[in-house]
Amino acid sequence: MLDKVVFYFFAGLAVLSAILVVTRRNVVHSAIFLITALLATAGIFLQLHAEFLFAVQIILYVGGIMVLFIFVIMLVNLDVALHQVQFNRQTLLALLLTLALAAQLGLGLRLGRSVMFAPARPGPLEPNTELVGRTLFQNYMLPFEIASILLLVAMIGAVVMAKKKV
Amino acid sequence: MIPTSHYLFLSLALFTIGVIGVLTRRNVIIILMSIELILNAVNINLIAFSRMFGSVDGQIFALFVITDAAAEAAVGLGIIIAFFRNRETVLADEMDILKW
Amino acid sequence: MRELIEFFRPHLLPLLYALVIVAVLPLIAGYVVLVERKVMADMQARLGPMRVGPHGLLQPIADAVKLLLKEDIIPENADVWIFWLAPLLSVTAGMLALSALPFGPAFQIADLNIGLLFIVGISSMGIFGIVLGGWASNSHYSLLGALRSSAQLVSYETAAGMALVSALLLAGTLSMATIVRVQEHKGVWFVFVAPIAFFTYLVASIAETNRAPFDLPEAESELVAGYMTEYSGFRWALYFLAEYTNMIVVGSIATVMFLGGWLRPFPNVHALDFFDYVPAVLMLAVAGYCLWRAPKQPVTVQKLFLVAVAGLCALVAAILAAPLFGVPYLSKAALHGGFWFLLKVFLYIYVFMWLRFTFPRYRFDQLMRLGWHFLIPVSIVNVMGIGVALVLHRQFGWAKWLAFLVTTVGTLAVAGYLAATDERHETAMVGGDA
Amino acid sequence: MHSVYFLDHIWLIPLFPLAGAALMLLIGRRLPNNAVSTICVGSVFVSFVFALGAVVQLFGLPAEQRVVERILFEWVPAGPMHTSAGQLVSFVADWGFLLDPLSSVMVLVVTGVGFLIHFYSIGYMGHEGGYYRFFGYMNLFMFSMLTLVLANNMLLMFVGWEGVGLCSYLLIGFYFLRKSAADAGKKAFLVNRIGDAGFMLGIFLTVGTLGTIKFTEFGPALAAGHFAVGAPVLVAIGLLLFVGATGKSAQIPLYVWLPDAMEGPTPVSALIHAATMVTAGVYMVTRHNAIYQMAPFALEVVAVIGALTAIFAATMGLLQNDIKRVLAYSTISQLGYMFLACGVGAYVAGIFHLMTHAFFKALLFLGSGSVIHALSGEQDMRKMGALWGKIPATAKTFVIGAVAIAGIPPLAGFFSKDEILGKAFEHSPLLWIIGFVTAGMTAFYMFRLVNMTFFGNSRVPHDVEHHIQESPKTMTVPLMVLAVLSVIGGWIGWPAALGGSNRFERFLEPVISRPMAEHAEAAATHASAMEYLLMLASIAIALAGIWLARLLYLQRAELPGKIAASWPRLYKLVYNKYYVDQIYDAMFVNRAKDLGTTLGAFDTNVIDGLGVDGAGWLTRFTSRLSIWWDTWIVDGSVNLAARMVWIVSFPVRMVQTGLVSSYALLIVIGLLIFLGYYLHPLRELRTLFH
Repeated sequence: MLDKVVFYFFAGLAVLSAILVVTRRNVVHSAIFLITALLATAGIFLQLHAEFLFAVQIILYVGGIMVLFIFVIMLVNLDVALHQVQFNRQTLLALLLTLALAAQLGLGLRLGRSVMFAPARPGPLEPNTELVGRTLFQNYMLPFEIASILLLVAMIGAVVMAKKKV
Repeated sequence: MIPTSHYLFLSLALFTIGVIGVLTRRNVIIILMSIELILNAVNINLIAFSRMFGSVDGQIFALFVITDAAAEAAVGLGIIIAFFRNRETVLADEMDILKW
Repeated sequence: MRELIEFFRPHLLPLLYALVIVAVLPLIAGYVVLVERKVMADMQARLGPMRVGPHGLLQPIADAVKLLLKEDIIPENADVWIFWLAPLLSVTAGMLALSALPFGPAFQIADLNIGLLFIVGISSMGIFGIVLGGWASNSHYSLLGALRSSAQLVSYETAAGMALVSALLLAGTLSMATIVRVQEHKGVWFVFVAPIAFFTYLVASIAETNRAPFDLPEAESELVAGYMTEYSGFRWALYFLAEYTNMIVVGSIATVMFLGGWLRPFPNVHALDFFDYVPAVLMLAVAGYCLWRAPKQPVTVQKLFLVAVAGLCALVAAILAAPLFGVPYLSKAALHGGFWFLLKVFLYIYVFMWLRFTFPRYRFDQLMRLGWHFLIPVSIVNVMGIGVALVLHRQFGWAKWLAFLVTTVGTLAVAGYLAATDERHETAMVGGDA
Repeated sequence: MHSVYFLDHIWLIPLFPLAGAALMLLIGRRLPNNAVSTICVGSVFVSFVFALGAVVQLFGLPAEQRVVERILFEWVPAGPMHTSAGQLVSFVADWGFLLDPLSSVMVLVVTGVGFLIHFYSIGYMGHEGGYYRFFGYMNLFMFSMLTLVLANNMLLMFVGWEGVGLCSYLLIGFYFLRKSAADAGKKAFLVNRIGDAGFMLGIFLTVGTLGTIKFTEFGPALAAGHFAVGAPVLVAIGLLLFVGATGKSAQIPLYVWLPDAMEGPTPVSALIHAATMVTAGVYMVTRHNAIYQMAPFALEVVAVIGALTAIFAATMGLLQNDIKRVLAYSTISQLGYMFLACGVGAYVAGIFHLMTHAFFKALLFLGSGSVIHALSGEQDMRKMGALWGKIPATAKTFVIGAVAIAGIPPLAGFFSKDEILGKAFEHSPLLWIIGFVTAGMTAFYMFRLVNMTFFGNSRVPHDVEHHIQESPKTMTVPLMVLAVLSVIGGWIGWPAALGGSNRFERFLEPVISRPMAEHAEAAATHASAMEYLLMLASIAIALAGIWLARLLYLQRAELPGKIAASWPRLYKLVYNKYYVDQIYDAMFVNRAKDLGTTLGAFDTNVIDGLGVDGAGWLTRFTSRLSIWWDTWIVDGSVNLAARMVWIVSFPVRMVQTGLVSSYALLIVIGLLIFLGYYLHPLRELRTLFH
């Protein structure tokens, strides 16, 4: 009962703020709505008993990435950008195509109902954090290292690109 | 209990919105944000399935996805700053140097 | 109706705690401000607020009233609703963070099993309050302050997180209460095991709360009041509240992680049980001091007020002393735990004040260099060091103290090296842009 | 058997001056003057010592083997070749040195007099700029001259020959800031070129004819070649070599450079243009006497040219007023004497006169240099006079020199000159008469010079007058030494007629080949009475000349003007040196200039105009063509291809917008298609049914 309330609340919040993200004229507003969307997603994670992911979502996405975004937005803050056309020429076409895509995916989901409608059964995922930790550092050691290398590369690349004189 | 498909439809919705954002907006920053939305949709899928199959691997992949998102955000924003420093603009359809 | 109550029953106590916190926190914050002004006055050899109430004891309330009654100004073409939202965000973040903190063995809203992560994440959301507020008020001072604070916070969060991770390694759990229990069980506060981590966290937390000597986002001499230049009245009060809440939060975190939470010193040494009397005696002493000062007050009202305060203190003392005499329904652990916890937090905050009035402000590039070139590497090395120490202790069976001594010394050596190179860098960088 | 160290090391003799020269010309600028003089004079002195030692050891050898040849290395190796006479010989030119009586005389003269003159130069050049340069050139000259003298073949001799030419050019032009000096240098060099050309042709012809250029092999080669006496090829060789000699030794017609060469410093005039270099011609002719003996006509030419030069130069010397020019002309005429001697086959007499002349003419030049030094650079005799008391050492030595050259016994000049005259008389009385007159003139102009310089009343301008003083020891000592030499120098050739035994002649015997020895013998036997007569005659005419000079320039100083007035034409003619320079200018120099201008015009008009510009125009034309080709054909085809591609690629370009968004849109479309394939309802039904 509470479960359902939480889920639908967060889902609605997520979708709503997602729509606002792509429609707002002001970039900062979009960022804020993205934050709310992310928080809603985090809530959904929590509702799925993925506490660790919830925390990571908040710390990394909300506390890290979004701060970066807002930082950059303020760096490149252009008042002219507010008065420009916000949508490009292919908007209508894109809209149609994307909706078609969505329809196809929905169709796929419907066709897959036999599998898909199985209820999420309460898995033996407790305690979540320890479990994630063990799996990560035992079964997924190599991908973990690769991911860290990816982060390192990204960091160096960002530094190099953001330097004054490249 | 909430059937998994609801999560899937949710993520489908988020995904669609994100794609629309990527395809239609001119502001590169918003395009990046839309990409983040898409990634979130993916995460929701992953975690929903991990919940459904009662295995934690999906969460691991969600972790990797988030890592990716972080890297992509860092690099993308770096590119944006560099580009802005050169061209005084953040509009995607003014970045047409790909066609020389 | 009934099932609704049934549904809410498990959540009743937490709700109560939450109400208490939300109600008391502003008061505490106000009195922390008073204490800060008094300390400042003391350090600057003057009296500080003396007018409102005896020794200015009522000053915070007066300030609060003034702030509430002030006109609420929203600057022209500011982004209204973000302007309205931002302070709320800050305060909310701070208070949410409090919700996972154990003020005592019993006094905790929710003992999350990812408590620490939760707190870190939530408090990291506090940035948005500052940044958005600075941006929304559409003023260059504010924007600069916001940018500075966001950069500063992002930079120092890493160091703080690393410091906490090293404590986590020792505790082996994320739940705050459990961390404290681990310290009790091991019979040692982690500050003694991982002093470098504690030091790192101290510095990083000062920076995270934008306090001197890292208070560049609100450097009066440079940008009038930083991100809250355009704020006034109640919103400004909210920001202030948020700042002090954050101080309390970081203090609490430090207390839990390093200073053994609600534990009294040497909880397992029964030879030192007389420490149990300290709280009551302390409160009695305060009461006595008030009584002694009472006749010296100019006005009768103030005399009476002081006497009342003395009575209150005596009452508290009695409550604290009661469990020792086996009074039922009053668990010693709970009461004394809260006392010790708050004592430690206030000591921590006192250190903040002390530093604030002692050190001059940093330049921004110095701040950044300190963060990136010194603190972060040191904290990372420290994490590795503690890991190594644990391995040495568990796999190779070294004596615990030896292992930690070795690694700590090694980390110190690295820190020294870093400091030296950073010195050279500093001298080389003079005049260069940060 | 006594040691032959010096003989083995004759090659060292030219080496010391070379070292000195190298030092001077490389690092001399940094050396202090005294170091410079020590090194250079020292090097010359050392080579003099070596030369002396070598000669003494040569004397030690028995007469028939007094030919020492030391070959350093094979210089010009060349394969076997056919001479014009047809026999096969292997030609080779070594870097080798030859010491025989002839070259030993020369080497002693060169090193000895050279050393004295170097010593003198220390004082004379004391305060001149370019001190090190001067001594460097001098040493270089010594090296070249010694190479010339000691060479054992014509080619090496030619090397020395050119070397001395170069040094003379450098030293004449020593004051190269003075245009006259520079011109004089150029003149000397160019005139010498003509002679050198002759010499080279001579060498070539010799090689072609005899197949060898080694002096020691001339006799055998000639013998082997079965040449008839007076064979035209030998005559040609002789004449060509003599052309070279006239160039170097300033004989008619190539004497014109020598008077101008007086522009150089006096020691240079003394060393190069009196004592050593100019006599190289005589030495060369003597060296090739073997060939000349086979070519009587060439000898005749040599004799006649020599005689004519002698009297001609003497007449020019009569009226000169520049003290050094007088000496220069006298040098020319004395050289004429020597050639006369060679021409009449009296090589020994020629060399003898060469030696004595080296002594007294060097003495005279140095003396005049001392006079000029004393008069602070004055060279005009009309501004001199009455210096006898003021610079006694110079005056006395100078007078000794004058007496010697005038041919008064028992001084050196008498013996040599008298021997030449005797030989000339035997050959033909006409030549004798010319020489006889010349001797008189010589005496006359020498004493004219002496009188005008040292006696009579002083015509020295006052500002110069009161700081006349005697030259330093470094200058006077060489003067005295040379004076002594020019007194006793002739005694080694004391004629048999005067009861002497002509040691000098016998010493030189082995070098001289005599095909016509027999009638020379006859002459020697019959003519003793005649000889006394000739001696008396020459002494008499010398005294007459002296008396005349005294009469004209001391007692009755107005006479010369009168005489000049009485024959104005002749006077002008002689005074202007017969306009020879002007004639040469008109005949050769200007013609050469005209040729140059014509060639220049040819260059500008034909070569540049037609050749270069034409080629340029042609290039431009062709390039225009190729430009047209490139633009229209090559580029045109490329552009065509590009345009075609452009047209064809039109639909593709519609897709390729370069905009990220559109690419993303394409991705979506692709996704649509794939999903449309996989999610096709029929597929789905199929899956549902089983």
